[in-house]
Amino acid sequence: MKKPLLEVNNIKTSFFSHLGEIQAVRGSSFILNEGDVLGIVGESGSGKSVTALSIMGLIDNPGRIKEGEILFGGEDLVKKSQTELSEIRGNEISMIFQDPMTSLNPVYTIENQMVEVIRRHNKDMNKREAIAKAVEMLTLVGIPEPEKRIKSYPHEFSGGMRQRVMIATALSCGPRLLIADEPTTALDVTIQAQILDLMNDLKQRVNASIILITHDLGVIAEICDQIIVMYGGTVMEKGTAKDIFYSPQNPYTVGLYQSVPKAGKTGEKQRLIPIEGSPPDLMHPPKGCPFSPRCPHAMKVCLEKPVPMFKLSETHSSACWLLHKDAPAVGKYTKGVESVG
Amino acid sequence: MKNYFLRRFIYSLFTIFLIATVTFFMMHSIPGGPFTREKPVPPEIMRALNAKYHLDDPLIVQYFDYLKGLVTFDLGPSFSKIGTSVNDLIKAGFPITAKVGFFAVLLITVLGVSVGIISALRQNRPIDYFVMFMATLGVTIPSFVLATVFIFVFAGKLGWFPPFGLASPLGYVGPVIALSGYSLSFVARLTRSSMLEVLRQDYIRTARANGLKELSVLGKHAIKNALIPVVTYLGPTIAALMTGSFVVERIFAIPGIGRYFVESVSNRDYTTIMGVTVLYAAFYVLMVFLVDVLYAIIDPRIKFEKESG
Amino acid sequence: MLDNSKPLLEVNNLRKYFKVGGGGILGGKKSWLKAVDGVTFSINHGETLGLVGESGCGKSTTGRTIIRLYDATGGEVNFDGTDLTKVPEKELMPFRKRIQMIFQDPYASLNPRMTVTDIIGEGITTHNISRGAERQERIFNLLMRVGLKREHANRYPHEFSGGQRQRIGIARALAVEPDLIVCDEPISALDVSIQAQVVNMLEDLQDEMGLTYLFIAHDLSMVKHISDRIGVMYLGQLAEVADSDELYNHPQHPYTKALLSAIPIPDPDLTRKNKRIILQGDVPSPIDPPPGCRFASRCSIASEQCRRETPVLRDRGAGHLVACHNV
Amino acid sequence: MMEALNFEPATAEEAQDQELLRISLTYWQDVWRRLKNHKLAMVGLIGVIFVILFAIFGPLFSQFSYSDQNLDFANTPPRFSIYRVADNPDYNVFLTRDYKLLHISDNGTILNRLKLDDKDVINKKYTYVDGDKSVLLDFSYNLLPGKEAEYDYTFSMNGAPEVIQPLKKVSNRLYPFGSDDLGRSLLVRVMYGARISLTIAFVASLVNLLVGVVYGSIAAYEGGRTDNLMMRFVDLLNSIPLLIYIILIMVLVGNRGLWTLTFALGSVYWVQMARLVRGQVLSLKEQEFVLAARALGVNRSHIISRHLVPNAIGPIIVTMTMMIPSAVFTEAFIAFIGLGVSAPMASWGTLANDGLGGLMSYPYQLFFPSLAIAVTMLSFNFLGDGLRDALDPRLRKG
Repeated sequence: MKKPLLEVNNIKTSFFSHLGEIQAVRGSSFILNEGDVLGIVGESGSGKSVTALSIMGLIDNPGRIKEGEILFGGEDLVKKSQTELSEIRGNEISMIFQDPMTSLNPVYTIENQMVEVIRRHNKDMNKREAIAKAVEMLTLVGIPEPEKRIKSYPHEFSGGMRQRVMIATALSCGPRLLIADEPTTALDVTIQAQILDLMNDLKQRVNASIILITHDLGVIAEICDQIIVMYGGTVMEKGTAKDIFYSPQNPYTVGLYQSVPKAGKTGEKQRLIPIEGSPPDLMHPPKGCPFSPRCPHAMKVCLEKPVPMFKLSETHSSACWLLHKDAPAVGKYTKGVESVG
Repeated sequence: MKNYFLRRFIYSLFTIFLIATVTFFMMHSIPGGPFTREKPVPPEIMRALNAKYHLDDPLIVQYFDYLKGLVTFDLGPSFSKIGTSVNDLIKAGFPITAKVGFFAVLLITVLGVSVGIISALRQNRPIDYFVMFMATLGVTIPSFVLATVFIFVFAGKLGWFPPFGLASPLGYVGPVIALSGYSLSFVARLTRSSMLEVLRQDYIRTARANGLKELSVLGKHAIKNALIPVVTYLGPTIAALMTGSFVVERIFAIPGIGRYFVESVSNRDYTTIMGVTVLYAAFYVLMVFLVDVLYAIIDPRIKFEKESG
Repeated sequence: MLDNSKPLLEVNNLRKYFKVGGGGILGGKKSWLKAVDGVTFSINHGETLGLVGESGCGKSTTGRTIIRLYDATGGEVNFDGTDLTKVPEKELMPFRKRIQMIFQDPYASLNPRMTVTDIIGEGITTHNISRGAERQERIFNLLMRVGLKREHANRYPHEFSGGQRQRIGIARALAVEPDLIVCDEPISALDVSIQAQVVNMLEDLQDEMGLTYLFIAHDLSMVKHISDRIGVMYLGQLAEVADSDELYNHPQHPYTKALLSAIPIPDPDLTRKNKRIILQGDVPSPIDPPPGCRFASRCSIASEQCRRETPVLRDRGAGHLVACHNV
Repeated sequence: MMEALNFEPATAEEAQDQELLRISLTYWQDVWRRLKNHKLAMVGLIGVIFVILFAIFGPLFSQFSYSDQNLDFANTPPRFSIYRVADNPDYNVFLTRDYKLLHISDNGTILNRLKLDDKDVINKKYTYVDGDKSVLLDFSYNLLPGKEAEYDYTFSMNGAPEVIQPLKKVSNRLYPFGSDDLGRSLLVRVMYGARISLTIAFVASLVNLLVGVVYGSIAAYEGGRTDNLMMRFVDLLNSIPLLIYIILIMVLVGNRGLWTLTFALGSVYWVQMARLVRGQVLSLKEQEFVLAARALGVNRSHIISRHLVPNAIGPIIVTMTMMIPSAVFTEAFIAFIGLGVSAPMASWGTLANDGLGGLMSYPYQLFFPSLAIAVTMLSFNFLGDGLRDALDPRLRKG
């Protein structure tokens, strides 16, 4: 039995603008076990990035975590001060971001930026040791001639190389958790393949759990063991990769899957099945299930009442009223047990 | 990189040359000579004067003489102060102007930048509102008003400072405040908005995500980037402080170069006007050049972009 | 009437270079960015040709040069028998009506100061198609055709979601009843679930109106879905052109193979079994590229010849064109 | 606690109801709404309107013109300390700093000046007469060593008891801002100064706008070599101290008229506008909506008037609102070093310059023109800041 490393319980994060409250995350809960790779998939505005930033304690003004707890190694990160969090960030939990072109400080060399992070969390290390560590990390992520390239400025690297530098920095203090927020979205397909390859490789070699956030079902299928599907600031479905891809139990997951072309199949042209409508406005989220206005199976209850999670198996649960024991049977949707969290 | 600076430097020299040329021909296209006075001067004296100052040579000859003078740093004799050369005037006035200007620059950079940063870090709190209010006042009050109010209140009514001259160190306070008021406020506003912009950048979030201490996030990662636009502004400002000195030097009766310039304008002392103009322009161009160099040092992307793009 | 026996569009050795660097009195040396460097393909009536490649490969520049947003540096663009690169600007109007474009960024492609009516109606007015109430009715019809409502006509772009904006952009292009539409990454800025809406709509419109598409994208799986034939571009040149299924099942150019294998498949078992070709390094700069095959620096089967000679696109049977010395 | 759950299928309308439509506002409605919420900007807007009304209509309500002088009433301050030297009928006097004695009505109107009849300089005793009345001023107390009296002056009329305390302070009815050394109404001169200063500022800014927009858009639209050459020239202008060049132009032209100044200001400050417009046009030109219009064959003038200008207008307006005060500023600066419009015309700068000489004795002569400049600067700056926020495209996505 794996031990849980991170437990997110009913997190609600909002941003307050002069126009009103934008409820970016409206109650998201999940557990990440040690050594697991968890994928969070969702479209823009689903709350996946905000969930990650909430874990990091990086929600800037005018946003804040309204309620919920984030237990990391048994301690609630929500209750910690920024100073306490800064000891954890980059050290025990690291994060890499979507756009490698803007995520490195343009006016300092790679060496300067990496050494600063390494020495921040390894106070007994002198500068030479820190440089050696940085070079070692750059070698690990496949930067050619790391001793030479470490003296470069970010703009002298390509996008793929910068993302490698970001990964090297994030891993340099041996974190227990790495959060990767759309790490390949800004990159070209062949470069994305390089980075995914690298991450798959690191998964074996580095002793860290990973949360991978992406909108690309293909990316998530490739790397993740556990998957969370988010929509409109809430978790719609969670389960293993097999659960989600082979027996999805939420109309949104099904819809998402049906809207992407199956590149493997050939012959007769297959029509895509899109999800009609647009994502919800998080300033005025729907009362019930966030997906109900676009759902082909929407029932009156879906529009009225927020959906609880229905447990289908040890690993698989989904938030959909169709899974309620009294709901009419539709398609392949089975019945689950209403559960908390 | 060296290539780039060299190119910029040559370009600066070329600019100074153009300015000198334009100034020369502007001054020589004014109807009436420098010795045209309300009282007519006898023709023979006029001829003698013109011959003495080579004003009877063809214009093109005068122009080359003038250029030769520029290259050898000889700006010729003053037309209104008989017996003194423009060089003498500059030697007498420039150090005084430069000294006041230096203190003003010091005040602007140290106070303006730090106040701007504090204001950005305390955005929408009382101290921010206060700083921004003062800064807005600062950019709206002309230096002569600031100077006269200073003299009226602090020198006149309260008697804390000497109203005129630079005899005592306290005498510098008024001129420096009057001179730097506008730029100080401008730099504070600029630093604040630039800092706020930088704080929104992804690399600041990265620095925080890496657990860096807030002191390092702000003091190292944010400030250096935030200062880039401030540095760009400072070059022309430093030069502009010299031109701003016309008024301040007049009000505080400081015998600096600005006062000579104003006097030479009213006396139609053409050589002095030309000399001081070219000096100002050269100084200005030099400052812009230095800022370019500093800019490239702070921001490594610059030489890259300028070289390749 | 259209002559259906010949291709609607034939692009012949098209080149578009941009000057970079230099300039000024003391400027540095000039160089050329060869965005499109000898591209040849044709599109038949009612067909969809997909053009794929990574950023900077020149696919968008190709599209824009075809519709004369850029003037070609060399080569021909034969549209229904006329070489558009030779047509003087003043005489382009009839072609502006027949070739339209759909753009990538739903936020930047609509003028924020104009209402939906103004945006869609601009082409109708410019080409004197109809005016007054008839024009308004036409706009309403177009709106409904792209899945929007009459009430939307007087709204401004910022009041719409990304997907809705893209529909307005499509309605604008359709307003002048074009034959050929250049779709420049029309879905890459949209969410996954919205992408399918737009793609389906484009397919329906093609069936109803007999449109011909040049579909430019970097997402091979979507391009494969919508296209009859696909051209793969690399650094300003075409590497391979073939029927979509043929290209997908039997890729020949090493770059196409790598590109195909790089697509993550939304199927955990399949994607993990998939043996992936990882290309080393990055795409080289298109500024003053070296002679020879552009792909040689990253190619696993590159030979001496590849570094010397630029390979030409040759037919390897059944219209499968490959530009490679070694296959 | 368990309520019944309704598992009937929802109708399409019910699902639709969940989607809210956003409020429809045009661009300018939206800008105006933002601007209204910006308190300082509204203060600025009111200030700007006030200053303009003050300049246009102010002089109409005055009995004086800007050049009417009355040397008898020179250098009167905006507020008087009046002494009542006779009770029946009321007779109030005010003593100016240059020892003119003025007869003031109870509510602050200057009635006439008393003639100085006898001047005993040694004993500091002056005698003033007004018809049959004569007033004796004794200010010898001023000279006493270790002066103990709490007053400086005594007045006595026709030998009546001395008056030592001022009756009260009243505002100058005739010259609300006081009068200058030639006895001209400072209020009227500040109003006329507003006309001159604002005319110079508006016209110069308009010239700058026009030249800048034309120059910048041509450079951007033509591109290539033309653009390069044009921008080199702008760079060159930008690398010289422009204030000095304005001064040189003023010296060169010689004539210190309104239009000379406008010309001088307009000839050099368009550089900033040209750069801004060029940058705007360059970026807009590559925006997809402009490409779309070009692909539709929309002609050049329509592209400029319907696509480029409406989208570039925001930053242009902001720059314009900032340009006007800086022109006021520069004009004041030039006037202050003696190159402003020539007398009897006066701009705020020349008024301030005139007031400088008597700073210690007549501070109000500097104060009012300076105040006018500061209020104008402040109003335009507040308005400009607010407009910048209101027009900021970054705040308007989605």
